[in-house]
Amino acid sequence: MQGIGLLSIVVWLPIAGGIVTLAIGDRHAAAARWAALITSLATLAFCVPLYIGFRNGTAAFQFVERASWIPALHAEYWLGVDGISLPLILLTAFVTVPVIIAGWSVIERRVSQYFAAFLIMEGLMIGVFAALDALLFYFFWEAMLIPMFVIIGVWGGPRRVYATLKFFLYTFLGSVLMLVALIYLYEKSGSYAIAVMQQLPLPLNEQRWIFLAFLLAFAVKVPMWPVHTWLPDAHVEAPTGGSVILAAIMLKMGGYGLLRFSLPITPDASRQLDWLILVLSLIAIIYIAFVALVQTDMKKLIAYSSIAHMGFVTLGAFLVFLIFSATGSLTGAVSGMDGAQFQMISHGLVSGALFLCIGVMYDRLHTREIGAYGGVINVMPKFAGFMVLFALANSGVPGTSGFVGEFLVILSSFKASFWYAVLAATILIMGAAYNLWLIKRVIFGPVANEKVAQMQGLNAREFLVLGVLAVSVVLLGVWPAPLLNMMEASVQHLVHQVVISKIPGP
Amino acid sequence: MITLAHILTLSAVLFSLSVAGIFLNRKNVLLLLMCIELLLLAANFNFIAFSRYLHQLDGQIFVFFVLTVAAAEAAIGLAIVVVLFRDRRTIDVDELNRLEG
Amino acid sequence: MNATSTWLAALPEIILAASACLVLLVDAYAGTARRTLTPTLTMVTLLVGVALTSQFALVSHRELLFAGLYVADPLASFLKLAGFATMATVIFYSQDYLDGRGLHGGEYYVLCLTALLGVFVLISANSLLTVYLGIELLSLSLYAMVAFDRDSGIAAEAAIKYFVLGAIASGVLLYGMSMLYGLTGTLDLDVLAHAVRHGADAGLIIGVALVVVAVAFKFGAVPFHMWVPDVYHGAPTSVTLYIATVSTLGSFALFARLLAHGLAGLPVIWTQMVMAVAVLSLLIGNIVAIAQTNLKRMLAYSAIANAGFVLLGFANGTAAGYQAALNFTIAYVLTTLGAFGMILMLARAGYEHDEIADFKGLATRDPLLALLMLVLMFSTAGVPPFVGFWAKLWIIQALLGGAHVWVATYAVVISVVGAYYYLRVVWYMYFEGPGERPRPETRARMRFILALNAAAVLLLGLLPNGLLSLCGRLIGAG
Amino acid sequence: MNPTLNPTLLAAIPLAPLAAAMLAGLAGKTIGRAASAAATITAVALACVLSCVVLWQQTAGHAATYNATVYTWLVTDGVRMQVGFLVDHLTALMMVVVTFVSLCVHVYTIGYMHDDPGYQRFFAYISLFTFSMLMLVMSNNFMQLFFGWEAVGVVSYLLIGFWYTRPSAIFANLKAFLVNRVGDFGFLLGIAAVLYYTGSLDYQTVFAAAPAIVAKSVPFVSAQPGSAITLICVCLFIGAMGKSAQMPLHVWLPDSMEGPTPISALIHAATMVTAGIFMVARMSPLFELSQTALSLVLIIGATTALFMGLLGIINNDIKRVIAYSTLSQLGYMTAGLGASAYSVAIFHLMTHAFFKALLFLAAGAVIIAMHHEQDMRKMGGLRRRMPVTYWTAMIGSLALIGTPFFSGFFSKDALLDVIHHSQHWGAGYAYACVLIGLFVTALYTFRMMFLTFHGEERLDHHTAEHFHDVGWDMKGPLVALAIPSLLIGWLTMDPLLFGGFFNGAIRVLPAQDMVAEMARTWTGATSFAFDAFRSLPMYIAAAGVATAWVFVLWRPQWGDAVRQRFAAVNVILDNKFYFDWINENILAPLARGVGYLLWRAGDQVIIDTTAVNGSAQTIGWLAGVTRRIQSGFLYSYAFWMIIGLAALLGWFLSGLSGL
Amino acid sequence: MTLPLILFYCFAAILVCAALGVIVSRNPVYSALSLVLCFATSAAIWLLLEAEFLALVLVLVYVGAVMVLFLFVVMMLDINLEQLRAGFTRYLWLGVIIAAVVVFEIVGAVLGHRFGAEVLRPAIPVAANASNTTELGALLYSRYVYPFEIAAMLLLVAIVAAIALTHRHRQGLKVQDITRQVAVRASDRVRLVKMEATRRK
Repeated sequence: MQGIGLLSIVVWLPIAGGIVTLAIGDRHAAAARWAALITSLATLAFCVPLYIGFRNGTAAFQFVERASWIPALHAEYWLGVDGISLPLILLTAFVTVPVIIAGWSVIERRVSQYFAAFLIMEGLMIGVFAALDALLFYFFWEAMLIPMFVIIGVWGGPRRVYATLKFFLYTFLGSVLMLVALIYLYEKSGSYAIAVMQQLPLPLNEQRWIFLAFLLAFAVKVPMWPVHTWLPDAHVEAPTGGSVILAAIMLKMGGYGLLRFSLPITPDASRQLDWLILVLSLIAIIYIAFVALVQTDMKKLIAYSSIAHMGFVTLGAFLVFLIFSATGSLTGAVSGMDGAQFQMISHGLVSGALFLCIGVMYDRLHTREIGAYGGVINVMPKFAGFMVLFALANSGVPGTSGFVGEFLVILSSFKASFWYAVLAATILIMGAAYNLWLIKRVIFGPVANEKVAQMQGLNAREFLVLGVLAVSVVLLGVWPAPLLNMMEASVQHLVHQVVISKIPGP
Repeated sequence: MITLAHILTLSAVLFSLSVAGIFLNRKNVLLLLMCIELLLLAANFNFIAFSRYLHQLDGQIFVFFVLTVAAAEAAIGLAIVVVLFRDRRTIDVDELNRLEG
Repeated sequence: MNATSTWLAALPEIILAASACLVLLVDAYAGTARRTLTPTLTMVTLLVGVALTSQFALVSHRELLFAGLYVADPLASFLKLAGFATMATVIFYSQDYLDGRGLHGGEYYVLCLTALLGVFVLISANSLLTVYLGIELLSLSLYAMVAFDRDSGIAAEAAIKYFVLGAIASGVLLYGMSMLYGLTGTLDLDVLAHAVRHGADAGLIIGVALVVVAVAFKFGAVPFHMWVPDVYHGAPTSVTLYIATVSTLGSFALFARLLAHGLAGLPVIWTQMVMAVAVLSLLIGNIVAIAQTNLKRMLAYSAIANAGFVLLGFANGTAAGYQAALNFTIAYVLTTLGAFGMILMLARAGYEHDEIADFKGLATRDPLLALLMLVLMFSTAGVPPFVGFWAKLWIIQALLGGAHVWVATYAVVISVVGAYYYLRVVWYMYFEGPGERPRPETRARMRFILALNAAAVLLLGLLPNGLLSLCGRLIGAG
Repeated sequence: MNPTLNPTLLAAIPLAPLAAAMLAGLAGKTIGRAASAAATITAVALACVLSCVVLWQQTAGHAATYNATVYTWLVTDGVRMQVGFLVDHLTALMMVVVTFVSLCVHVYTIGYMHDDPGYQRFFAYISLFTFSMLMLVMSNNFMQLFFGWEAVGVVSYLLIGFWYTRPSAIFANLKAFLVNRVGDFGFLLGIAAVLYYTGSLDYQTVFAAAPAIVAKSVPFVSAQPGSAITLICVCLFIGAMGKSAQMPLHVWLPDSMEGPTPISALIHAATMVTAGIFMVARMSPLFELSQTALSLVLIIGATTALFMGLLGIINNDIKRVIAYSTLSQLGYMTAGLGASAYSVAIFHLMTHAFFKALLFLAAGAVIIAMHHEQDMRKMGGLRRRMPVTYWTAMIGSLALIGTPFFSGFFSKDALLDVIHHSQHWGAGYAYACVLIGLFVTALYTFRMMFLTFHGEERLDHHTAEHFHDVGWDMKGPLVALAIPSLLIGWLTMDPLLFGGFFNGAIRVLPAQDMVAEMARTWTGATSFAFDAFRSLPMYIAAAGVATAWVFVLWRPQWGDAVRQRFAAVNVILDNKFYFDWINENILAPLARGVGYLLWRAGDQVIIDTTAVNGSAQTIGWLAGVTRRIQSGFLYSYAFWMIIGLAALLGWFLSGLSGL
Repeated sequence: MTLPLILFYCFAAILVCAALGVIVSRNPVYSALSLVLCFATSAAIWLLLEAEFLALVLVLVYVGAVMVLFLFVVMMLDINLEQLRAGFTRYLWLGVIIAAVVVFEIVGAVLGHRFGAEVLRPAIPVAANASNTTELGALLYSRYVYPFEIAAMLLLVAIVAAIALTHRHRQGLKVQDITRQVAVRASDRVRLVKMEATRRK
């Protein structure tokens, strides 16, 4: 290894910044805020060369850093990115900045701890996406729970303790089984390198168990029905920034895990059990959409919509086997996975933005009940514009990023089965229903009550945050090619990898 | 001829009796201490018997140390009982349940 | 092997025995100065012990001393150094606490030293007899220490329970040892290890089973764990800390010498037994801990659960398992030092600060302490990036290496249940308001050492290789 | 060599309105009202002129069909999703219609929205709409089609809810969007099917591959060969049903009248709602291959044509009457599509765009003059007060009912002809429907005209006092639209239908080509008009007008009598065939009910309370129970130790005896 | 049946009976005395097993010192004899079962065919002039010197512990103990009694 690589910087810089912020202490709140902002901006700045220097068209890992870490366990400090992980890293670095800004004046209690938690979490999350060593991956994956646990628990709502414990234990339970699977793989392969695990031949029954262990970990994180109930609670109770990170990044880890671990490491089990994922995904899409429809708490509504949208991610990722067996070729499978990937990024931006919007309203009225609002557009026209845009993006309107992923996944699912496509496409109706009904009740209409009438318009900071997100949502919607090009080679590689059986010959 | 089985059976009976005694006695801590002495005695029987049938003295050496330890143990045990009694005015096992759960 | 080197390898024990006498004498004649003099002297002797041991008594290979009753190997050297260091930390943490309760009698420190000597005897034991004497030296000292606070009603109760149960256990141990002795004709563990390869006869099974029971008792494994909660709870916190850390090192040594080494010829029997008690320990320890409101008691159940983990490592019956067990023990001792150190630091005269509720709002009252406690709690829960994670990871890895997939799965799932009660401490510190509780007044040096302690927990979590490979070398060499 | 179209010029057509929309929308407050209006109008005018140039180049200049990609949106899995233009006669015609109507509406808006605070926003929306609609019609692939399809839906959503403080408006726009989404649901599936069966989304490629699909079946749905093409067409048509408001997805259109009137003219009469018609015509190479789909189209269209017309008869809101009329006319077009007469449908689309926009704008003028009063019962005799509006509206009405020589006549009569001759299953029913529809059309149209402009004035005092006719900024567009409403049918019928205008754009199987059938007896537009006097339809329409006169002007009291006599029918009509009732009282509550059930029972009770909290509570309970083992009594501790010891011994000793 | 065996049976019977006496006797003094009997008979059996030195030590140390200490403590502590046996019989069956199970397991193993002691040679009497004490002493101070030292420390611990625990400076002084006053909890001082509300009739 020559010096510290870019990836190391984007992983450890925020963590170091977080520690500095923590050390500044709550008594110097302003300094802590600035330290946090500067750190997050610096991290984002370091992502720029990462983006520019990334070569499309190859599935190989880039910016690889490899150093000895735990020789005793044959685990290495091994970072690298490909087309699947880089977009998520960029997303993480990008979303953290608005989150920091959004908490600028809203958080008044234990300021430095708040910002430190977010920065540390940022570094750990980037670490999850950048790790090429399974142990390192797990290390970041679990460590990230701690700051989130604290964020929800300290700055959360009235039922925060319940929510944060549920969040922690749910995800913890899921991931420990993954740990067992990873160690099992290590015992078989003698290495914690993900690449080695991906090459390791495994009999089907072992694959099946490993797959299920992985699935539990990732399904909880995604979250897939029926292990999703932690999410609405966590979202409702979390502070705005926590919700944003939760929805925008943390859920993506589940999807990322499925792509990085489940599919390539246990391809045969994935093929055999893909029906399980597909059925659960479709249940998530339809069932959860209905549930989202009747929510009276805005955050819960968006939380449920997140589950439904993440259903598209899992659906798109696991269509490959059906397509392969139905058509005998992989045509279409790539676009399904592309769609899944794109959906992750897009959902990160859109749901993050929606949570920020709800945060903006919450800061003014201190309630998230839909019934308490109405006619917000009359007093906050700019805000209303943003909110409508994000709601439309969330319902997958073309021209916004929300469209691309859904479009690709639905197109791809048709290749697997007509009925899957039919069920998946119901998101068009249900998504519009819950999003726009929300808009109708909250944004449109006459001013509902005295409190709404006194809501202040967006301040510059809020406008900036929402504006940046709005621009990126639209930009990705009309110009998705760069992102897809970035993913293309890696996704191609993955799709071709997963249809090759790993069952050892007789 | 006293065989090994004789001694071992005897020690097993002693062992069981002391165990039963510890369980059955619910009133007096001192009796527990006595049962423990009985328990050690059972073990000592084994050592001595084996020592004899192995034709070596290591077992007896062991018993020697056990006796030493047992004496020390008795001293400390009794000291604790005294402390307990001073504190609670009772050594009733049934009343020693402030720590539970 | 010449005479000098014989003495040198046993230097730690000699230092301890000498310093116990020295402290006793000095204390007897020191008068009112004893309050500070005795603990300082004890600390000094411990540090001298560390210095001299590391200078003169380190061995690079296995050596037998005292007619084979005493073994000196790298593992022993390491454990003894760890013992010195642990006890020094314990004494450091306990000082103010003892002061506040009028427990600063020199006898206390003498007993601490003799207990450590017991641990050392165990560490270097190579004969059933030395094992037995080590256990007794350790236990007798501990019985007395538990009862040391004569004014506390519960301490005496804890002591008598500990004493009676401990005596039963040592009786059982003796009975088992007699069987082993009788059927193999030797007290020497080296010989025993080879002798028992004849196979599993009923007598050996009895012997092994009884020995396992006694060892399990020492570890506090279910169903021989009953003493643990009561003693942890009832004893003065400083003694609890001592039991949880120094004595745990002794337990590890006991297992390593007596079962892992001495009964290496009969692995099938005892590994299954140990596995059974380990599985039960994890279950009971983790579940009952949830119902606790007293932190010391909760940590006691946590100790039971953690003992389960260590035993799982041992039950694997492989070098990897023993390494994992050693690593887990070190990690556990390190973390537990901090946790009890925190209670000790926060305790005031007449106020134990051992209810979990006492920690409410600590994060607002004293952010640093809360952060340190958070680190310790998450480490014990086995969450990275703390040392506790690697400890558990290695145990699981050893289990999987030994093809115990289901046990491994069970262990991780049950540890999720366990995570709940560690989280509860964090919850009380961070999510609850402080209420009327004041900002704790603490000494800077205590904070510093505690911060170092937590930093070690973090650092060994970030860069665990040193500890892991050390454990590997120690067990590989032994 | 034929000249080719200039891509830059083509790109400028949609982009100019987009740029203007962004300017007016994002910087409207800064640049002010006048500048916003000027910018958008200029842009749309530019688009209109350029569209005319394109049409001229294609017709007069015989420019080749333009088909090229201008922007690659994304590439996935070898499928290139692109933005491209396919400009042939069909496209060019649609472009002209769209931009021309849009221009008129833009101009008209200056006056109509004069007092509205959302002036700039409105201009931004309608320019954005123009952009979206142009993207839709100019597309050369399905992706872009869907893109435009959804985009017009979104703008429509925004515009219906333009007056967002009105509860009825925001209800209507939600409804419109959702119903459209139901259509889009089918549409998207159709696109997916197209991609699946042809491997491409490009029109040319897809159409070329279409014949090959006929032999294919759909796995998991139907094993019959040919089901694939039917599936594609039916799915696509569901999309068209949503956008073009065919039963049962028509429910949103009447409610959409909550939007400002220019919108009703532009979006909900002239352009957006005809996107479905356009799309089916565009997809003619596919639809031609599926008899089943065509029959479906025919029947749905005819049904809509008749039954929606019926609703127009009883409504008193001037805009809603026109809205129902639009529904009905869309039904005519759809029926024409179903009869494989795509060109005729497009022809009617064009004429309808002009006269219906005219009618809406006229109605808008009336509404403005009446100070936003829309109830016809409160009007009457307005022809004296607003003569220009009256006469232009009269032209529109006559065109609508199909009076010979008016534009609507040519298209509608041609539709009747082709439906009459159609061989598709259900053609008989369709023909009956559209014939009765003629009567109904005439009846509601002239009921509206008579109520509004004839008879005695029923204005309330206040309105009468402050009544003022609209200015020329609004009258201008009326006149501008009246001219094509009058003439365009006569002018263009011949080239459009029989001159091979749509060659290449629309493909019809010879066996199904009813227009070719017509062509054999075709002698020219003028004679076609004169022929009408010798055929039934014209008298049916006349009867309708007469009926309207009887019931509105001559014997108004008869209306009540008829209503009482046919009370049951009246109730059904009053409730609009219960479609809304079903949606609002059955479907919507059902969806919410299912949501509640899944949430409360599924999520909360089964998953959360039982499984998650239940296991937590079980563990807690277990902890409470287990801790009691730690009873505090020494003997029980000893007991457990002994039990453990005995168990270990027993376990292994018994194992031994088995050895 | 040889004489030693007969003696063995006699002593064993006494031993078991005495052990039972330890457990069941109502009075701790009787228990202690029964224990003394146990030790005495054990010493006798040990003599039969040719462990003369240990037999003597047992009598000297145990009977002479330890049991005296026991009796001393029994006397010192003022124990209410009335209640001592309460609850004994209630759990008798359980105790009997436990004892029976343990005896069955161990004795079953000892008498079973796979005990493992078959390799042992039968006991041969030691030479008449051999001194058990000498031999033990020789071993103790050579080979077992290390345990011997540890035992010394053990006794030191016992001394220190016993003194530290039981030694009191001055009894009977009425000193205010602030620690305990502060540590006191409400539940120690005030007992809340729930009573039926009295109703006037």
